[in-house]
Amino acid sequence: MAAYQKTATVSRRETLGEDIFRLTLQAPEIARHAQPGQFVMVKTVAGSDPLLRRPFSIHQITDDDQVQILFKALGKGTRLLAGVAVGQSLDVVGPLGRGFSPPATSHVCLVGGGMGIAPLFFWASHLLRSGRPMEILALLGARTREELASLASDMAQLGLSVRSATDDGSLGHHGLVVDLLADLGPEPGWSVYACGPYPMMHAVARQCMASGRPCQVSLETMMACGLAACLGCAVPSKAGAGYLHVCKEGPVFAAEDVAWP
Amino acid sequence: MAAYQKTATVSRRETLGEDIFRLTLQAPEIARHAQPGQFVMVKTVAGSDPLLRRPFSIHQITDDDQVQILFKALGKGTRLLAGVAVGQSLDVVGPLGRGFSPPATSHVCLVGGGMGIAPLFFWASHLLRSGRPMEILALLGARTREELASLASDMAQLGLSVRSATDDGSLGHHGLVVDLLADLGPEPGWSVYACGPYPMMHAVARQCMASGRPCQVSLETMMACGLAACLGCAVPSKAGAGYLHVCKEGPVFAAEDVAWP
Amino acid sequence: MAVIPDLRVRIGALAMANPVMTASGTFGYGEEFASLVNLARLGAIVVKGISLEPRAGNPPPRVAETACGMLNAIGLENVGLERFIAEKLPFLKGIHAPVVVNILGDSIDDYQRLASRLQMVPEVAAIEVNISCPNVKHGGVAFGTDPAMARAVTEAVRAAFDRTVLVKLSPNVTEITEIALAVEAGGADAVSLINTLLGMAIDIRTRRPRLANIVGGLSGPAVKPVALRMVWQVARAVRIPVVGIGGIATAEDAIEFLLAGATAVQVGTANFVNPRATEEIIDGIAAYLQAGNMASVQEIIGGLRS
Amino acid sequence: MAVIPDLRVRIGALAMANPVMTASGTFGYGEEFASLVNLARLGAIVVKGISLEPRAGNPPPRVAETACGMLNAIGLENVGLERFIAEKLPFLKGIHAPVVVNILGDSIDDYQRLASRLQMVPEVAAIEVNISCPNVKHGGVAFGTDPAMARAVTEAVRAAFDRTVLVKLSPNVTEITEIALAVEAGGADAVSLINTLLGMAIDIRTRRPRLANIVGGLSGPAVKPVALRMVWQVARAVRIPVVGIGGIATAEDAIEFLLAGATAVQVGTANFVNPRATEEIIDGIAAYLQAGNMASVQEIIGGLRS
Ligand SMILES: Cc1cc2nc3c(=O)[nH]c(=O)nc-3n(C[C@H](O)[C@H](O)[C@H](O)COP(=O)(O)OP(=O)(O)OC[C@H]3O[C@@H](n4cnc5c(N)ncnc54)[C@H](O)[C@@H]3O)c2cc1C
Ligand SMILES: Cc1cc2nc3c(=O)[nH]c(=O)nc-3n(C[C@H](O)[C@H](O)[C@H](O)COP(=O)(O)OP(=O)(O)OC[C@H]3O[C@@H](n4cnc5c(N)ncnc54)[C@H](O)[C@@H]3O)c2cc1C
Ligand SMILES: Cc1cc2nc3c(=O)[nH]c(=O)nc-3n(C[C@H](O)[C@H](O)[C@H](O)COP(=O)(O)O)c2cc1C
Ligand SMILES: Cc1cc2nc3c(=O)[nH]c(=O)nc-3n(C[C@H](O)[C@H](O)[C@H](O)COP(=O)(O)O)c2cc1C
Ligand code: FES
Ligand code: FES
Repeated sequence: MAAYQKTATVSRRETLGEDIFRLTLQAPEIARHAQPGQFVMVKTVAGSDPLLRRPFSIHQITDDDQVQILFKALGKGTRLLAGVAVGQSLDVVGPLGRGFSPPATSHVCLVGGGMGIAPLFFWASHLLRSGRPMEILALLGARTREELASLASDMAQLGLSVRSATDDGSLGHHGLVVDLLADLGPEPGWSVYACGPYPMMHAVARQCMASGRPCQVSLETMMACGLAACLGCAVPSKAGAGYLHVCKEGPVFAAEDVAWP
Repeated sequence: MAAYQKTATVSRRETLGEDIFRLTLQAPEIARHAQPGQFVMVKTVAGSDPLLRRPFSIHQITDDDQVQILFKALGKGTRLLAGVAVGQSLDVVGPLGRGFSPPATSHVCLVGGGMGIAPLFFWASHLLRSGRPMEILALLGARTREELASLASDMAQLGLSVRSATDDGSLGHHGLVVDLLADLGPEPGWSVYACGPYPMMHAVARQCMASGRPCQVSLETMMACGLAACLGCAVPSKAGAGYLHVCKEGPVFAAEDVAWP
Repeated sequence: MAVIPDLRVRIGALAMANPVMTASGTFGYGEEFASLVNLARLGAIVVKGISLEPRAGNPPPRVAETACGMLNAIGLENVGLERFIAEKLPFLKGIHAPVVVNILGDSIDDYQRLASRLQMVPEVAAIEVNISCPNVKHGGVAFGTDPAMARAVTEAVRAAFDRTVLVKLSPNVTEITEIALAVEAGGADAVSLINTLLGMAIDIRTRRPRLANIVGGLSGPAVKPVALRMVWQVARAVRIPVVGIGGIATAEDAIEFLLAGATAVQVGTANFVNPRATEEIIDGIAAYLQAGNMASVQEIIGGLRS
Repeated sequence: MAVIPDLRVRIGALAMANPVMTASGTFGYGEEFASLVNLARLGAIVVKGISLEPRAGNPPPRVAETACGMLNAIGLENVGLERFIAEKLPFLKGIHAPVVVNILGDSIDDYQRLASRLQMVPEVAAIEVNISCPNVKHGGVAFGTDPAMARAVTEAVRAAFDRTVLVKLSPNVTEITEIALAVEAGGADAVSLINTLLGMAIDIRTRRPRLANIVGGLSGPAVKPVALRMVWQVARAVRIPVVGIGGIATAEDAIEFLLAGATAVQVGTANFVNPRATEEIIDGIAAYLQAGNMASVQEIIGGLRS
């Protein structure tokens, strides 16, 4: 899998809610080789503080081969990124990692929590374009309507059925997005793709494994390189005493390959 | 001498030549306490790379109590400063150090080389406003017309006689600004104030000391604090084996107090 | 939540209103920061290292910037003991924060004489013995890297000074706990660490070292991980209090050191970058305790979970 | 000015096209960077440390960011010697840059067995003996901090391997020159330094160490001043070549190490931050030599003026 290191001009900057930003980057080589579920490593500042690149899922590839990332300004690096203006450029490495594998069933359920929603856009578009007849349902969760509203409506615009859940009940179900999985009913023919906070993915994985539904999860860890070189991104593997590497065998894993606590 | 640490909004940003910038900062407490020849310490970035503040002479205090600095984008810190936009703010500490002492004579000659011209504006304005009858001549040097032209015309606008020298002869005398000192003639009643590259100040100091003219120089060194705390800014003192501290006893010194090589 | 947390800590007989001190050589003699910091709020002020006789220090350049850090080779420039007492102490008396005098010498006798004289100056709340500065060619370096010598210096100061004695350790050693234990055995009330790491920088344009002294001491955020590791190691090895130093610039940094086992912290290079750092750190520790519903800073000292 | 400077250097029998190598553990087994770097241009590739048996490494979190640096406690995860030879070496054979294998063991016997086996693999141009990694509880730590043990490991590898042997030193010692001299006496063709500084970081929200292993190795720009100082000290003390490592991210950084006396340099953490770093450094050294009208990199090695 070829990766590219590119100086990408920011062609668009959107604010999608408090502290939530979408940047569109001109990096055609990365765009053309990207697979849904892969990520990019972005340098957030010219100097060495913060030192390391930050990983972001590829949120979407636009029709004109631009790369989008969606993120929340949380800490040092993401706050710096949030301050980048249109016309400035960022050093980006990608596409990296292994993305989503195609569903074995005709019913697909995407479960996204918080910024975990980011890669589901690229994946949903890809599935829709594949031309295979299938039903796609997106279950999206966040803390508040503020955080979720514009993402949920963008997702609906792609042509998916969307159900929302918020912690404060301000949009959709008042509670966890995992609760919405119950709506799938007893039908086993769903392939589930989950991306979000660890406890959410754990809950989704547990339910799917219990009900025999194939489930893929996109994991996050601390990463120094994203290039399979530092071996920093280890997560315990189900098989034996070893580890999986999020940037190399992941970030997308089959739920049953991961050693859940 | 009271110093202030202030978050100063940049109210104006001017480009005065290739890589030469003038920033106007809203820091009224610093402005009101500033003396000509003093400096400020500016943090050029929010993070720790580069770590230390950068010293800049107070270039001018505007009529509405704003502080101006004039600088050349040379290295990391000054390049970052050059990129600061109007409306952004900078953390500034000042005013610091000891500035120029009043002339004992009625003829005043200001000698500035490169960015050493910066503090001479504030000093010239101050002298002109003092109401004392005196003749002020400014000898200004730089590498090229590009670097010097707008500074020289701004200085002339203050109402001073200005003579220029450039290394490439593109403006005024083709050669060193020190050569222009010869124009002062044998008249001993000149007080000389010099600020610029070390070799220039050394030459001016030597000539003045030889001809018995009082001369003050504004020295630069590496500085960590600007607050007389780190003792990093030492320059050899004429008296004994000790050192002078640029941020405390200086940056302006009587030429005869400094141990020239 | 409305309760104001108790920030008080003790180091030997030295009672401090909060655990935030200034680090020697980075805060002058206090006066330099009087217009920028409310000095009365400081846990303690540690002044620039004092020797028996005045020292002129090293030729310039004395400082250089490095990635997230700085190098210094000041060469222990100071006004000497008697001028310190006559000229600098009167100001410090008035500020209502305890004064800690950092001392340095070339021999055990030097240290003992410094301590004896300071014993006679009641305004001095504590002595911090600098056995670690990498800038002096004799004495300093060896004392800080040899357990027996470190202990001997400590004993000499202990014998001459009956208030709090802190001994400040050099990080340029294989086993920091060995030195800390020696100093504890020598009667120190506390250890403070770290002093600077020995480093170097070169100007490739001139091909010369950036410091006239060639090598100098590295400080600032760059050294924090090393300092924190040593503080954690030492706090587990000794029974006396540990004062954490090295790259502390924010309340978060200070809290890391307290969790690792430090009873107090010193703020050094950060004073240059943000003169208000000490006050911001005091406020930040209080806010952290309040947010966690903790009544006292004692609840976090050594509170690392693992 | 039009002359292309000669960048070639030698380390023992190892001839390199230029002095820029990759540092062990930061460049995988080469393949990981194949699409980002022209591997054929590298002076040499040093691969991730290899042990006799595969190792799973430490539990996560294994890395943490610090000011201008990072901490790692990977725990020497590696595929083991035989899988390295079978699975990783074939790719490396094809790239036309010399391959240096970094080895680590728990006993002198381990090191000797690694060296004996690699002696039979002609594609291995050199061995770099890691006696310094701070992440293993046994062997590693002690070898790197004790001159006699460091020498013994060197002798064992030297006896088993007749091509170039580099020994990689730990910076966590009081006197780095003492270890370097011991290793030289043991028959090393060169010393490489520094490995990581032992450090720590704490998450004040969870009150836990940021690394599962609690402590880890500090690398990146933050450590450069310490590394440069040690390289300068060692280059003056030994007669064998020195390979400089620690925080090198730009050609300017590399040139500082060469001026300080390093014959070659290794680029580590910078590969994570800027995968193109090694190539940019090679180009930058050439440009510096050209700008100074120098025909060969030899003109700057050890060229510090003072
Ligand atoms: C494969 C992958 C894909 C990701 N995709 C997205 C995305 O599409 N949108 C999004 O908003 N976020 C995404 N993240 C998380 C994102 O990388 C972190 O939020 C970001 O690195 C935080 O950087 P910071 O400097 O703002 O935070 P810091 O100030 O460094 O830390 C703030 C918090 O973020 C955590 N964090 C820091 N660095 C990382 C890291 N490298 N990986 C994971 N967590 C980290 C810290 O533990 C801390 O809790 C992804 C992470 C991974 C591993
Ligand atoms: C009292 C004083 C007043 C000054 N006034 C002005 C002014 O009005 N306008 C102006 O353009 N410059 C002024 N300078 C110089 C200015 O501080 C430096 O150009 C600036 O710090 C360089 O920062 P940098 O990060 O861009 O350069 P760096 O990348 O750090 O280094 C570039 C070059 O600048 C030199 N330098 C770096 N830091 C300092 C420092 N703290 N002091 C002196 N030299 C340094 C370095 O040795 C190097 O040669 C003044 C310096 C002093 C001490
Ligand atoms: C400019 C400077 C001067 C210093 N002088 C002394 C000194 O006189 N005595 C001493 O014990 N430590 C001295 N130190 C070391 C500091 O007190 C402190 O231990 C070290 O800088 C690490 O802390 P920091 O990273 O917060 O600066 C000095 C440090 C600096 C930067
Ligand atoms: C993630 C990581 C893994 C490392 N693994 C090894 C190793 O296996 N063997 C070794 O000798 N050094 C190892 N090192 C140390 C580096 O080779 C190098 O000596 C050190 O990081 C300092 O250089 P730098 O600042 O350029 O990274 C590792 C460093 C890092 C950051
Ligand atoms: S992040 Fe470095 S190996 Fe995965
Ligand atoms: S710059 Fe710190 S004392 Fe002058």
